[in-house]
Amino acid sequence: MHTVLIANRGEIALRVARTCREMGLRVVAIYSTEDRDGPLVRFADKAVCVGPGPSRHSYLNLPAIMEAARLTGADAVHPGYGFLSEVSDFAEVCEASGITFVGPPAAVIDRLGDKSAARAAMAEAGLPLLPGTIEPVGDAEAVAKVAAEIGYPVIVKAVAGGGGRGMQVVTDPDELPRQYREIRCTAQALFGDDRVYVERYLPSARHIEVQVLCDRYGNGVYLGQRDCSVQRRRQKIIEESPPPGLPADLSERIGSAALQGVLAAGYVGAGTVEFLVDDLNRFYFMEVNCRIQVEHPVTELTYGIDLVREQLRIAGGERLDLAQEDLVARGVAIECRVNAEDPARGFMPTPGQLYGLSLPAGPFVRVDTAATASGRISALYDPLLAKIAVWAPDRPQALARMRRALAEFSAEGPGVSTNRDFLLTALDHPLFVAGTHDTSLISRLTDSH
Amino acid sequence: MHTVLIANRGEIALRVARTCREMGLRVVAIYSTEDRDGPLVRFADKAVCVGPGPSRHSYLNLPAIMEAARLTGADAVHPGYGFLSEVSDFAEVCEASGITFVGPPAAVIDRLGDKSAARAAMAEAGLPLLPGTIEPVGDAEAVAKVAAEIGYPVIVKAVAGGGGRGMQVVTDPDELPRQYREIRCTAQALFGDDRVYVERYLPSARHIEVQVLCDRYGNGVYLGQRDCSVQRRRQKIIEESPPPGLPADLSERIGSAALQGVLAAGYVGAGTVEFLVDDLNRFYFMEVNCRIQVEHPVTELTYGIDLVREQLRIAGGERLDLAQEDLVARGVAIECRVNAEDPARGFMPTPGQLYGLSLPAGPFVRVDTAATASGRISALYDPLLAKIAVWAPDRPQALARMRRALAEFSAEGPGVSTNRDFLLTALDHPLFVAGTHDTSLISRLTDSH
Amino acid sequence: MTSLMEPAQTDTSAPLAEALDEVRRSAQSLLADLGDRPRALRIRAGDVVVEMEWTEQQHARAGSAATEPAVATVAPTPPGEAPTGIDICAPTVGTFYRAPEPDAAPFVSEGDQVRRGQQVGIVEAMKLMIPVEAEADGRVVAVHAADCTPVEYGERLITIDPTAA
Amino acid sequence: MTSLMEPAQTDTSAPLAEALDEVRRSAQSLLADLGDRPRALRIRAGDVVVEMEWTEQQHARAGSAATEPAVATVAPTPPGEAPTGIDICAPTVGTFYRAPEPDAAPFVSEGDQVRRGQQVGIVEAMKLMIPVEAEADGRVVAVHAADCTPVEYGERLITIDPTAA
Repeated sequence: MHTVLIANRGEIALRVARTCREMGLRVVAIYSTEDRDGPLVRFADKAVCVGPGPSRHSYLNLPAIMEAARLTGADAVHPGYGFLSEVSDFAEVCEASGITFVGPPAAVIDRLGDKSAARAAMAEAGLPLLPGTIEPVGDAEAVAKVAAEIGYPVIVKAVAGGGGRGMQVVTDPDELPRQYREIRCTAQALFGDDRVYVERYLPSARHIEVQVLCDRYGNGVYLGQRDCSVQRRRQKIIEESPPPGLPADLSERIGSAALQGVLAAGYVGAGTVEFLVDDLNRFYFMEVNCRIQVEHPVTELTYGIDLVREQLRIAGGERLDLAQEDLVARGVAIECRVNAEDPARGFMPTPGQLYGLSLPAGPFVRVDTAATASGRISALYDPLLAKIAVWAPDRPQALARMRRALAEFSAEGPGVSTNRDFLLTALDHPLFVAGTHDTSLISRLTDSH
Repeated sequence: MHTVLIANRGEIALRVARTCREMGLRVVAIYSTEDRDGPLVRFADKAVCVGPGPSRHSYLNLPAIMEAARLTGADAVHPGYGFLSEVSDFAEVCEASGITFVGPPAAVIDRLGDKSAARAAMAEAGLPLLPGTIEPVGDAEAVAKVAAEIGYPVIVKAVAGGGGRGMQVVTDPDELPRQYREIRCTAQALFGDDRVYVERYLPSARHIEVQVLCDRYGNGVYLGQRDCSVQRRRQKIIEESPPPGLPADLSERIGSAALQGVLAAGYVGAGTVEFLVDDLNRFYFMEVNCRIQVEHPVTELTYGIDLVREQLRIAGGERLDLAQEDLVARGVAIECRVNAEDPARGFMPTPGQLYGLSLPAGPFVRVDTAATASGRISALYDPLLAKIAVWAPDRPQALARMRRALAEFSAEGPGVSTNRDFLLTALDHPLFVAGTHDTSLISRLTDSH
Repeated sequence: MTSLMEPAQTDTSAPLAEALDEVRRSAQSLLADLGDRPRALRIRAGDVVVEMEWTEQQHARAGSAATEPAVATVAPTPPGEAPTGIDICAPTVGTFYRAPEPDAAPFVSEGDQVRRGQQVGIVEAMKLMIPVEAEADGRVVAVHAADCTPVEYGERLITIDPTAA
Repeated sequence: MTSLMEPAQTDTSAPLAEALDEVRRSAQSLLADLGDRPRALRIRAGDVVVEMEWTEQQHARAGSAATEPAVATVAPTPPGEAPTGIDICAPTVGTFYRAPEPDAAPFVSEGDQVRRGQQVGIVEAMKLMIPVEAEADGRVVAVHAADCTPVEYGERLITIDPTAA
C-alpha cells in the first residue's frame, strides 16, 4: 500500500490524511468544486476534482472516484464516514479493480447494512435483541399484532436505515396505520427499500456503543464503550468514553458480546456495535456501523491508539498487534460536535461565509476540523464545524476542561450561528453532570425552552 | 484562592490561564504595551497594563505587578517561567503581602538559585556531583589548580547563573586566565554577581532532568525524566519523555535521588532537577529549576497530569493526591520549540509582523502558542513562536507524528523565518533517530553546514 | 456607486508591504493591459484587497459595448490563462482523447470552425466513452488538454470564440 | 472630492503606522499610473483600509488636469476620543488621586490653566506617592480618571490643550 485516495471531505478526510502522512503513505484527495479552497486540497500530495458541489455528483459519484483512483495510481481507498463508506458496491468495485478498500468486505457491509439480516446474525451470535421482529413485517396489521404482544410504544424501523434515519415511534395504536404508511414511504424515498421491522421502543435508554477492531485472520479486540446518549433529532452531539457509571462487569459483557457478534459476521477493520442499555442495565443490540465513527477520537484519547492507523494496517493485511488484556483505558474523554446550526430554530443548519474562527487549544484538548477563518460552511453538506474533544484523569476535570474549551470557540460570519451555547447548557444539565442522563436529555432541554 | 494574577506573557501565560479557568479561578493578566493585542488580554477576566515594552519596566517591574495584584484583588500569583519566576524577592514580597506565590518559598529559591549553595545542599543529600569545586573559586590560579586535578576540559560557571547562561568551557590551560576574566565580567553583567565555580566539562553527555512535585507537608513524587540533550547555544530545542534507552533502574535511581534532594531542601511546588548522564550511565547533579519548565508538556502527555493544576493545588495548601507507585508513564512524547530565528545566521532572532500562521493539529498533537496569524513577534522578548508536542505509543510513531506536525507549521511575515526546517533536520539525524544522541548533536549539524 | 466597498475579511491585520506591492503591481499591470476600463476592479491577496470602480459614462467612453460584467473580480486563476471565449470543460474525471481512435485525425484543431453540439473530444471514465461537444458555434482558439491525458472534473479542454462563428 | 482613510481597528502601535504609509504610497502609485480617475478606490492591508471616491464633476475635471488627489493620512485613534490635546498618562499601575489629601481641593479641574511641570495629580503604587505633572503649558480640557480609582500604566488621566496656554 503506497497511495491512499480519501473518498471523503471535511474534518474526517483531513484526519485520515494526517495518519496516512505519518505512515509514509501518499495522499490523494478528491474534492467537489464547492471544496476547491479547502485545507485538504492543500494538504494532499495530489488532489482531483471529481464533480460539482452536490454529493451525488461528487462524493457519491462512484465512477468518477474510481477513475480518480486509477489516474492517480491509488492502491487503496479510505471512505471515511457517511458518503460511500457503507455502500457495498464501492467496496466491491474497489476489490474488483485491485484497490484495497479500507473497511470490511462488500459481503459483510451488505449483510450488516440490512438491519433485518444484521439482527438475525447477531441474535444467532448470542446478542440480546429488543423484543420485536427479525424478519420484515408486511402490513400494518402484522405490526399491530407484534405491538400488542410486546407493548407500546414500539418503533418501526427501515431495514435499510441506520445512523438515526428511517424510524418512527408509535405510541398510539390508532395512529399506527398512518404512521406505518409514512415510514414505508420515507424508507422507500431515502433508501430505495421500503421494508420495515418493529421492536420495543425505549424512550429513555442509554446509547452505548462498542469500538471493535478485527484483522483479516479472525483476530479481534474491543476498545471499551462510548456513551452517545446526548442526541438531537437522533444525531449525536456529545460523546463520552468510558460511559459514566457503567459497571465494569457490564462493560466487559457488552464488549465481549459485541466482539463475538462481529467476529461471527466475518468483520474486518474498525467497526462499531451500537446497543441500548435500559435502566436495569439490560443491553440490547441495535446496529453495526461498518466504518470509522465521527466520535472515534474519544476512544483514541482514552486508549492512546490511532484507530485510522489500525484501519490502514488491517487493510494492508497486517495482523492486529493489540491484545485484549493489554488494552487499558485511561481517564475520561468527551467530544462535542460544534455544528453551524441554530438550536432555537429546530437545529436548522446555518451555512455561510466565515470571517472569523477561534479554535480552542491547550493541554489535553483536540480539535478536528476542516474549517478555516476565511472558509465557507457549505449548505450542501453536513453542518459539522468542529469536533472538540478533551481528555482528563476524571470526569469532573473533563467537564471543566470541555467548558473551558467550548468557551474558547467562536465562529463568525453573516447568518452563521452555532450550537456552542446549547452544548454548554447540555453539559451543565444536572443529569449530565451526574452522569445519569439518557437519550431523553436533549428533549428535556428543548421542551423546557 | 480565587483570583490568580499571571506574572508572565506569551504561551506560558495563556497555558496557565487555561488551567486557572478550568479550576474556576479568576484570571488576571498583566501585559506590556507591546502585548496589548495579545490573546491573553482577551482571554483574561481582567487585564492590567503594567508598563512599556522592555521587560525591566513591565514583566520585571515588581512594584507595578504587586500593585496590579492589589488593585485587582488577586490572592495568588503564578510567575510562569523566566522573568520573576526565580526571583526570591518576588516570592518574599508576595508572602509579605498575603498573596500566595505559586512556587517554592523565597528561602528555597534563594538557596537553590545560588548554584554553589545548591551543589552543597545536593551533595549533602547524597546526589553525585561532577568533579570540581563546591565553593566559589577566587582567582584564575585556583581554577588552574582544580583543572589540573580533574583534567581538561573544565567548565567555569556563574554561581548565580542557570538556564544555559553564564558559563564558559575551558579546553586550553593557556586560555584559562583570559576566559576566567571574561566569565566573571559576564556573570557580573548578567546577574550582578561575579562569583564562579568550576567543574569537569562533559562535551557529549546527555541532559536528563527529573520533574518533581512536592506539597507543603513534606510529600513528594517524581514524574519520570525528560531528555533535553538537543540544544542550540545551550538552549533546549527538542525535549522528550521518557529519555530514549534510559534503563529502568537508572531512571528510578535518578528519580529517587532528585526527589530526595529537593525534599531535603524543603522544596514546595513543581520543580526540575537537571543532571548530566555520561556514556557509562553515571549521572551528575547540575541544577534545580524552581519553576514550571518550558518543556513540561512532554511530562503532561506521558503521565496524563496537568502540572499547572498540581502547582495551584499545592500553592493552595492541598496535599499531593498522587502516589509514586501509581505514576505510570504511557508512550513517548516529544516537544519541538519553534522559534522565530534564523539557524543559518547563528540562530539570530527574526522578529516581525506576521500575516500568516498555520498551526498543526490532529490526533495526539498539542500546540502551545500565543502567536496569531495577524500578530507580531516582538523583538523585546524570547523568539519562541510555538511549542509543538506530540504523543504516540512508541518512539518511531512519535517521530513520524512530529515530522508530520512540523510540516503543517508555517509562519509568514516580512523578515520572519523559523527554525522549523532545522528541527526537521535534527529529528532526521541518524543519532537522534537511534536515540543515541547527546548534547553535541546540534554542533554536529551546524558544523557540517 | 454600487455596494462593493466591503472588506472580504476583518480578522487579520498586517502591514503586508510585500503583499501589498504585489497586489498594486498586479492592479497596475491589469489596468495597463486592459483596452478599456472596467466599471469595477477588485483584487485581494490574503489580507490585501484592492477594489476600483469607474462611472458608467467613463466606462462608455473607454470601452465599446458595455456587455462586460459590472464587477470584475480578479480571483486566483491558473497561470497561463490567456484567450477569452467559451471554455469546454471535462464533464467528469477521466482520460481525454482528441481523436475517435489512436491513429485518427483529431476531432478539432485550433482555427477550426465548430457548430453547437459537434463532438470535439472524448473523456473516458471507467471504460465509458463520454463525448465532449461544443456548447456554441464558434472557432476553436485553444486546445488545452493534450491527447490521452488525465483530466479532472471541470478542467478546461478547449476554448471556442463564439464571436468568430 | 471626498477622500478618507480609516483604520478598521484601533491599534496605536508602530507597525500600523508603517502599514498606513505603505497603503498611502500604494494608492498614490496606483493613481499616478492611471490616465484617468476612477470614481472610487479602496485599498486595505490587514487593518488598514484606503477608500477614495470622486464626484462626477471632480472626476470630469481630473480627466484632463491629472492632479494628485489629496490623500489624507489619519493616524488611528482610540474610540471615544473627543478633545484633541496633550494627554497626561499614568506613569505606572496604581491609585490615582486628584488631590494631595482626602479633603483637600483637587490639584486641577477642567478649565484651569497649568504650567509645564506643575503637579496635576498623584499615582500611588506600593505606598509610593508618584507625582503626576503637566508636560506642557495649557488649559485642562478633561480629567478622565476619577479620584481614588485604580489606573493602569499608560492610562489617560488628564488632557491639556496647549494652544490655550
